[in-house]
Amino acid sequence: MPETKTRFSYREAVRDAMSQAMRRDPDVFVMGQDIAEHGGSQKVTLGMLEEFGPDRVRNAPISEMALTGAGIGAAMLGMRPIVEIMYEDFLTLAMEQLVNHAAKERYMSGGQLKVPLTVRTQGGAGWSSAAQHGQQTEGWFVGVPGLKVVYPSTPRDARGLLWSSIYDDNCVVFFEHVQLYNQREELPEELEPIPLGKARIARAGEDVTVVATGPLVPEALAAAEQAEQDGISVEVVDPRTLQPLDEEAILESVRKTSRCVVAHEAVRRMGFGAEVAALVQEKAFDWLDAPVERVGACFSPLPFAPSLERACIPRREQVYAAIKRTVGSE
Amino acid sequence: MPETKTRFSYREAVRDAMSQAMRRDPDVFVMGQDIAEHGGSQKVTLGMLEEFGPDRVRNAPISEMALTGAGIGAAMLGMRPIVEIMYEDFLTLAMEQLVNHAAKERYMSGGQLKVPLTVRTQGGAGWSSAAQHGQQTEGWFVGVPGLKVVYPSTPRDARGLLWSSIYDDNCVVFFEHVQLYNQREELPEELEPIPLGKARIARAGEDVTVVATGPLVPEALAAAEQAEQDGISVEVVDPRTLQPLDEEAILESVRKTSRCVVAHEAVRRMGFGAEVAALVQEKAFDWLDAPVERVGACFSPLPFAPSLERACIPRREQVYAAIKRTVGSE
Amino acid sequence: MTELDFMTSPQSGELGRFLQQMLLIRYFEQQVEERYRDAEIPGFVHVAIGQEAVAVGACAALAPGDVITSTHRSHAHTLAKGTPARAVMAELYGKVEGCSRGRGGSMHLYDVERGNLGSSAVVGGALGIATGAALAFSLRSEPRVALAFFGDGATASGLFHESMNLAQLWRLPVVFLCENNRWAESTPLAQHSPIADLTQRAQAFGMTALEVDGQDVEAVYRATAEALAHARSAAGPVFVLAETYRLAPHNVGDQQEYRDKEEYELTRSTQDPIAKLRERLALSDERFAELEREAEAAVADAVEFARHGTDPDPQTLLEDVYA
Amino acid sequence: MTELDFMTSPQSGELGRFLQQMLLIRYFEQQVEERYRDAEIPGFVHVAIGQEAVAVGACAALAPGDVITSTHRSHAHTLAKGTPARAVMAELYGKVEGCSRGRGGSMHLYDVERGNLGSSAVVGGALGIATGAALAFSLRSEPRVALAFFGDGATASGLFHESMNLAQLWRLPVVFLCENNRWAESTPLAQHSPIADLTQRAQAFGMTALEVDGQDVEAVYRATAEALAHARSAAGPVFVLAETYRLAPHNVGDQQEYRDKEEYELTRSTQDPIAKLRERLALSDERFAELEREAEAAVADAVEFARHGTDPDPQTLLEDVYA
Ligand SMILES: Cc1ncc(C[n+]2csc(CCOP(=O)(O)OP(=O)(O)O)c2C)c(N)n1
Ligand SMILES: Cc1ncc(C[n+]2csc(CCOP(=O)(O)OP(=O)(O)O)c2C)c(N)n1
Ligand SMILES: [Mg+2]
Ligand SMILES: [Mg+2]
Repeated sequence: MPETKTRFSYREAVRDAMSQAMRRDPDVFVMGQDIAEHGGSQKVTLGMLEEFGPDRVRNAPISEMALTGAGIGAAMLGMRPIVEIMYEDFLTLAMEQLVNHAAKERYMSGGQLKVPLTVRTQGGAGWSSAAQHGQQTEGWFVGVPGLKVVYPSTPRDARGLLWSSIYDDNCVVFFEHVQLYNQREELPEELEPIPLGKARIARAGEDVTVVATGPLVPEALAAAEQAEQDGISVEVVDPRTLQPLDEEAILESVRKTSRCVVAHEAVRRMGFGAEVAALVQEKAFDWLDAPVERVGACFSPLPFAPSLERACIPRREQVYAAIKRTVGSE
Repeated sequence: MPETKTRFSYREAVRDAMSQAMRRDPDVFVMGQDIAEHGGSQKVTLGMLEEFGPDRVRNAPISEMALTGAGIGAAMLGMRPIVEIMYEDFLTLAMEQLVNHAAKERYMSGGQLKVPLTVRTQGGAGWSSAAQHGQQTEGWFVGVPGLKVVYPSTPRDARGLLWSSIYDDNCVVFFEHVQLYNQREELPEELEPIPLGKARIARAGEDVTVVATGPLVPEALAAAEQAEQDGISVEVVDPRTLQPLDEEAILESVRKTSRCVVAHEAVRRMGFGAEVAALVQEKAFDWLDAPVERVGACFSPLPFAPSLERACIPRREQVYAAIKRTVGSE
Repeated sequence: MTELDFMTSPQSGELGRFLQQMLLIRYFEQQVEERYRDAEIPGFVHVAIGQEAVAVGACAALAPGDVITSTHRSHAHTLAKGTPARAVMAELYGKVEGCSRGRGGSMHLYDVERGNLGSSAVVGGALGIATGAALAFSLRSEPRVALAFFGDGATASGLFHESMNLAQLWRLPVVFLCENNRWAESTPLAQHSPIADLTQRAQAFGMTALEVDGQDVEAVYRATAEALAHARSAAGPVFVLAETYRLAPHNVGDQQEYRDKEEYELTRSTQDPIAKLRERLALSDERFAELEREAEAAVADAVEFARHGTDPDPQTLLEDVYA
Repeated sequence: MTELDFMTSPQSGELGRFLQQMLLIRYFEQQVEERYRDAEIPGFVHVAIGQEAVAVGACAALAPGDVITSTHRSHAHTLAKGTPARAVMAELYGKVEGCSRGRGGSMHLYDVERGNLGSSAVVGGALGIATGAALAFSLRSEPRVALAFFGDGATASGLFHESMNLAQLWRLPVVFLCENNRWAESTPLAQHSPIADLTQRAQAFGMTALEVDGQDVEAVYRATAEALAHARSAAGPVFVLAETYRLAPHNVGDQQEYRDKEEYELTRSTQDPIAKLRERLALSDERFAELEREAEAAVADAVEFARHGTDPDPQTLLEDVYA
């Protein structure tokens, strides 16, 4: 009997994971600004108010700190709250609660507490949203022991990983990217959970490994197509979970290809790519035939003008160029 | 005529830079919690109230966000405020103001504004201050375009770099370490400004470069002594300014030694060392005879119990072990 | 608070000027909506239709040397503070000729020379900055005041509270001007505030509060002048609550599915500050039409100017990251 | 608020129990000062000498199932909530037998089974958490209340304001219990708050507020019981302002150079909640001495227990980073 498949957008996939969890489990609820009638600034929660009512799809004041704190408190009591932070730029407001509390309550209590909180957020550049509505901030959280960090690039991963995040007993910061919401993919009706901490080989190849996250995954795939024309076989690894990181998947790929490029939309300096590059050279030094190249945004706040923004954020051309340089070198 | 020299502690050196600037310049003032009669939680501002009065040594409520914001606003009007954040763990509260405003106002305004604000803070482990009073957070700020990040390890550097930070026209986040406050050094009465962005070779050597920051500088020097007994010559580079980073000084050293260890008290994952390792393998790949090793804290919140804290944070033994491994390999 | 004296009342000619400015803003915003829908303006934009009287009345009361901070809904404040429509429109188009050299866009308008310290797209984000500007004035004993515009939604943010507390504690010359349009994006006041009268927020700090009809430009002018005088005299900050209406969607593109259609139409037809001022001034239809044409022409000129502006050169990408 | 009925008054035997608890806390804290000075206790510690009546009165009013959050000054709250002195002292010594298994220390005491969700060493840091616990109770329709302890200093923090607003907006069963000892570390109330009456803070949200003499344990008990009943009946949160005194330095080691010596000595001699309760109960000297000896012995036992506790094995360093 063939399973039913439906085309899901990334947006719908996120919504479906939340809705399925909420149908099954009264402990799951979502709160955030403008998520009720309005369906959220990116319409991710559209229709959920009607199904679940205003108690479980809670419209909230502009109080990112208290909302995150309330999520932590409810999670400590055994609920599985989802807090939506409208733009990841505003995670800066929740930083204290996430770093000093969500990440540490379990440890500080000697294991008495769990904080099964999911903080969903979105952001990203490419539409002139300017300096306070488009920066990528995932790197900060990767270095905070006690937090998990998830960043899916496909509808399937978004749905399966969000489910696992909701049911993870730790605080997960879950990054969505505005440019991915309309990506579509056929998915079975039945939700397939995807375990946290497992990378996905988005494309198999032999000559160079591209470790890419978020919108850079489709960009890397496009760059890989282009490189194939030049006879270069590219493997694209999408970690999907940045913490815990599937180091083995990355290292295995690099041990095969001997070359590595890491690509994300965040600023290059101190971006997640720094960690990947450091790790790869540490653990696969003898395999590397070229330095690990990092592709990321330029070192400036995000400019508004399209002409500048285009020049600042990395897309397939930059990945392609890095592939060529890496393969070309020695 | 020999110049007068006095023994300055790191604490006194910080105080001296502020006081000299405040004597010279009515636009410089300092605000923070308990900095007046109390002299600050670490007594850095002790005596300054008496000299400069309560307007310029401003005791403040527990409002890290607004204090930072007020510092930005006063700086935009041309003053040179110093905001003291009592523990760097509480920078999490000021994150929004620092990242979205202090770092970006100049860029977003197309160059109309300057934000000559210095945010001084301190922290660090080694005294069972536990998970919310001892983590190292400098890495977050290194990746934020528009911010400068300074982290001195000696009284001389603390004084000279704080002066330059106060007079820099950008927002500088200035990290002090609690374990360094009583370090002493002879300094001339006359303040010697030290330019931001210039590393210091803390010890010259031939066989391996240790890039160390903050308390890991004296620890690295001690490890270097020990390694010397084994016939290993260690060069210790203290970047002092983490952003802008003196890449050339690091690369020059590594091109000489062909081996590199990077050491800080922050958690290893996503720490500043990731950036240094990524950079060194990118720009000195052909010189490297061994992978860049990273020394940093373990991946956990800071534990309270001394037995655990000792096991978590890196000191000279870990640097020494990394030196040995690095030199031993191939 | 002292009684208003003659100096703080607008002169007779002033009201006419207010009308001109409000018309300019209205036409400007309407053009922005259209240019945005035609995809000429990138990013996303919030127009201030319905709130023109607050911007114009408040800015008119400022003295030279006073400064403002603004919000995501910043066009009206910026125009009212004197930045030419050309420079504002060019900024929305992302051009070098824009008031932020194309780096800021709609939510980040700056004109420091004219005392506009810029707008924060983070709700509440500029309230500490305004407080800090006032601290600078206080430390330098300058008779200047900082005025922060913000919405009702911002009063839920922690920074609002911390800044109000700090300003009152230190008796800083700052005016907190809350434009209560009763909406925070799709969230009605009752869903983000447990109290209906937002002046209670000021009581938590013992701060002087004034309430004013934000659709009456003269009232806004008077109240702001009073607040400024209070702050300037070192008597401490003032919270001004301007009751106003958002006669447009939250941002262009917002379908307002959350808003009652009839209420919306009724509000639009009864709460237009321009219609109110026109009535008050008893202008002839001709005179009013003439003013409309003037405003329309100025905005058309601004659009043309913006369209012919220069895209920033990618070579200049890293300029002004640091001073 | 309804009038207090018999149920919310402590029974006659209760006051005696309160005295015992307060004495236990007092001796505990005095031992902590000494053990800290002798470098037996690592890190840094804040004792609650002078504030015993708040902790004891408030915790006594809680029902089983209610939860608390605490602060950097957490020993008294934790003891009053029922955690044995041995477990608290062992935690201060960093031992596995401690109430946080040695991972937390003085500023991070937890006892989740007994309803203590832990203490935040970040001032104000637990106020959102208490609000969230109350949200869980509300969503699950459980008749439970969360009570958050915090100091006057915390009322300047943004999170305090955001949490108060959220709790009132959503009518959550949470009691915000402010221990106003008039000091935030070295900063007197007048240097961090522009208002002297902190119940005004609650007015900003239309929240019910109660003021109580924090040196009178019975009054604290009654007020807390009243607040809890209000919150439990789904009538919304309550702000309780307990006026109290810090009869010790901010933390052990603090020289209090900022505090008037005479004021301090006078306060110590006139505002001791234990002396007040003793007088109220008209205890004989012998009976009081006996109670003192009991408390002393319990604390001595706790110290011995802690001294003989187990240092956490470094092999367990990474346990409980993740669930
Ligand atoms: C800290 C923060 N949270 C959320 C947003 C998204 N957002 C933009 S405008 C807005 C509503 C603001 O309401 P109000 O302050 O009343 O201003 P108005 O839009 O009514 O002018 C929201 C929630 C934001 N920009 N900043
Ligand atoms: C956010 C934050 N800022 C500063 C501190 C340093 N600090 C610890 S306790 C304290 C004073 C707190 O005063 P209050 O809330 O009144 O509590 P009390 O000490 O009087 O019990 C300060 C400033 C901190 N722990 N957290
Ligand atoms: Mg509004
Ligand atoms: Mg206090």
